[in-house]
Amino acid sequence: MINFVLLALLLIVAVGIMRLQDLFAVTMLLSIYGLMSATFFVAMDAVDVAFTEASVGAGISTLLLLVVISFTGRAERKTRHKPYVALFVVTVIGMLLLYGTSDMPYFGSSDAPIHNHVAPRYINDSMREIGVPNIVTSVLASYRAFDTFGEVVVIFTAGIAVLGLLSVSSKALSNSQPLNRPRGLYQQHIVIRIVAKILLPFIFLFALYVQFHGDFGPGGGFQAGVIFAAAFILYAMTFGLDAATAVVKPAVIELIAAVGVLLYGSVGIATLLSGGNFFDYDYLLADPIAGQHLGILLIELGVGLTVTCVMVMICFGFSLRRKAHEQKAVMNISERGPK
Amino acid sequence: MILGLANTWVAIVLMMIGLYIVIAQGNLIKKIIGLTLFQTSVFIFYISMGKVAGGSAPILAQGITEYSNPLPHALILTAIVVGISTTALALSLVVRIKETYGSIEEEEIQAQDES
Amino acid sequence: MELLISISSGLCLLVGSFICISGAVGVLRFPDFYTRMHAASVTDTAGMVLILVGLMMVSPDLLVLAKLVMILLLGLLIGPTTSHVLAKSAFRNGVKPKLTSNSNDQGGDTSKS
Amino acid sequence: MITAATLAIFAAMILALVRAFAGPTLYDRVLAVNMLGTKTVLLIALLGFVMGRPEFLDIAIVYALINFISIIAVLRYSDSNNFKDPDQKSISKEL
Repeated sequence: MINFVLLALLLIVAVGIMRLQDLFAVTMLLSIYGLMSATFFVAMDAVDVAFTEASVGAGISTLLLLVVISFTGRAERKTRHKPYVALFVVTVIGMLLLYGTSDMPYFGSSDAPIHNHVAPRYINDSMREIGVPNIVTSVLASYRAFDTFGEVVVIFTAGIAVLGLLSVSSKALSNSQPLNRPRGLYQQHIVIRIVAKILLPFIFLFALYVQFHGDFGPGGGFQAGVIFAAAFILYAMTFGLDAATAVVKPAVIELIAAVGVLLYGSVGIATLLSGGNFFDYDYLLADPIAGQHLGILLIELGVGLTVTCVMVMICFGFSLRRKAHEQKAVMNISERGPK
Repeated sequence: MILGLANTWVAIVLMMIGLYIVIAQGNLIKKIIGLTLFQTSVFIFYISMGKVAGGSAPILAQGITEYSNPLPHALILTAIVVGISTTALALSLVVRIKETYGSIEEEEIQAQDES
Repeated sequence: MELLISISSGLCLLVGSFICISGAVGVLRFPDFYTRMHAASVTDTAGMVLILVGLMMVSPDLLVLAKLVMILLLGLLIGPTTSHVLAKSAFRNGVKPKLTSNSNDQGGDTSKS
Repeated sequence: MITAATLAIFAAMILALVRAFAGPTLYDRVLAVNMLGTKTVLLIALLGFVMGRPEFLDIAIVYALINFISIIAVLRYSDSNNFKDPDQKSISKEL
């Protein structure tokens, strides 16, 4: 019953996102949408997914959208052409998809095809074969480790692409004078500074717990990486970007992102060299279960490192670009002129 | 059981809302938000398929015999993080477009290209 | 003893949910931003404390209790902080409180200042 | 009693959602998001008890933390120029 209420709320929020013109309001609604869908995932038993969606959908994506809106302005212009074509396309596709659902198995039925092929093996045998209570972790990190490797590489590539698109030369930033506009939160809001100081060690500790407790409860490298990154971004927001880059240089972050992918890949190479298949952790140590534990630990660590560093890298990329913009703002405006 | 497919229907409606935003609205950021809605509807669809009535979260524990399907969870978990990285890539393209054209409205950009 | 615990837990949950709903009604009905924020922040914290205490009483083991205490402490730290910062930055950015009901049509509902 | 509390939280969420739609200022929306975040933390905690697996309170902790971070982000970037008067003026000019 809970899922119907949540789905109804999700629909309402989605319609609101479609109707509103103010991009800031849309971003706030998207954050609410993230919260709601994560709650829906909890109601559907997908706790690991809820974990990720909570930290990504409500945290990082809101943050990125806000940074970009602070570049581009929050008003959306009304489109001039009439949306009849779009409405037609959407209605036709929607009708076809709805027609397609008539063959689908009913919600929650245990004899649906999806539950009858590999899933019983994962549920019944994973404890014997992998020795990890969280089945999602054993599927993610052991049975389908090659798949996850591909996804980590995609994340890494996306990070590099963002860096390539947004990086500004550090010379351009350091040569220019610091602006003496009223600085952000870190000088005006002493309360936030103190509360952030209290919270930050706790968040880092909690991220470590999520990283290493992922075998036994909800959690793992992806979730921990995002939480780590969020904590680091909180530090950058409350104490200023300069303080954050003084703690870890951007070059070091880029290096660690690459090290994470390399660590993941080299675990695969190590299993090849010790006589197994790619990512067959049974061969890492003499005892297959201990080998599985070591393999999962290492690749979750690799995933965590890469995800943390890519998220931090992306956010720093946007923030540095924004900073460069603010310094050049006056010049740009006079250059561009009225069109 | 008339509501047996309700989750799927809602996922489809959400997906169509996302698609409509992508097609009909000219603001590039709004388009990216539409893509995010589209993406999330797929997540909802997958996760609903993985649910077994009376099942519990797929973390082995004492005294629980039936678990939901862990496979969609593993797929969607990675898809969410991949999704945010690709969204970030799209947003960085928007930033570059804003710098080059001075606008993020589709029509204005096209007008500048034609002139 | 069992009965006493379950009754008091139920009472906590009931009062907590009443406070939550009343706060939400306040957020919906109050005339300007600051009164809304007042309604939201006070009831958020109070309702959260009561509901979490109600859950603590029925928690099955010590780990669950510890996590509930952790959520409670976090909530007590975070809730008032965000309200404070929100009010402060709204005031600095020129959101005016609505002083009387009809003399000042600039305040409260519009952020033009 | 836990079910009743869950229903109450849902009702409060719907009311806060109305406020998030209605606005009118930026800060009203942030307030509504903050309130929804707190309510979601409570909802997850209650759902854990309803479904009989209260171990999943970790998720509620993450919600509380992430909620804080996103509110700070909103306030950090709402200080920038593009969120304030110039843009609102340009809206009123166009309409």
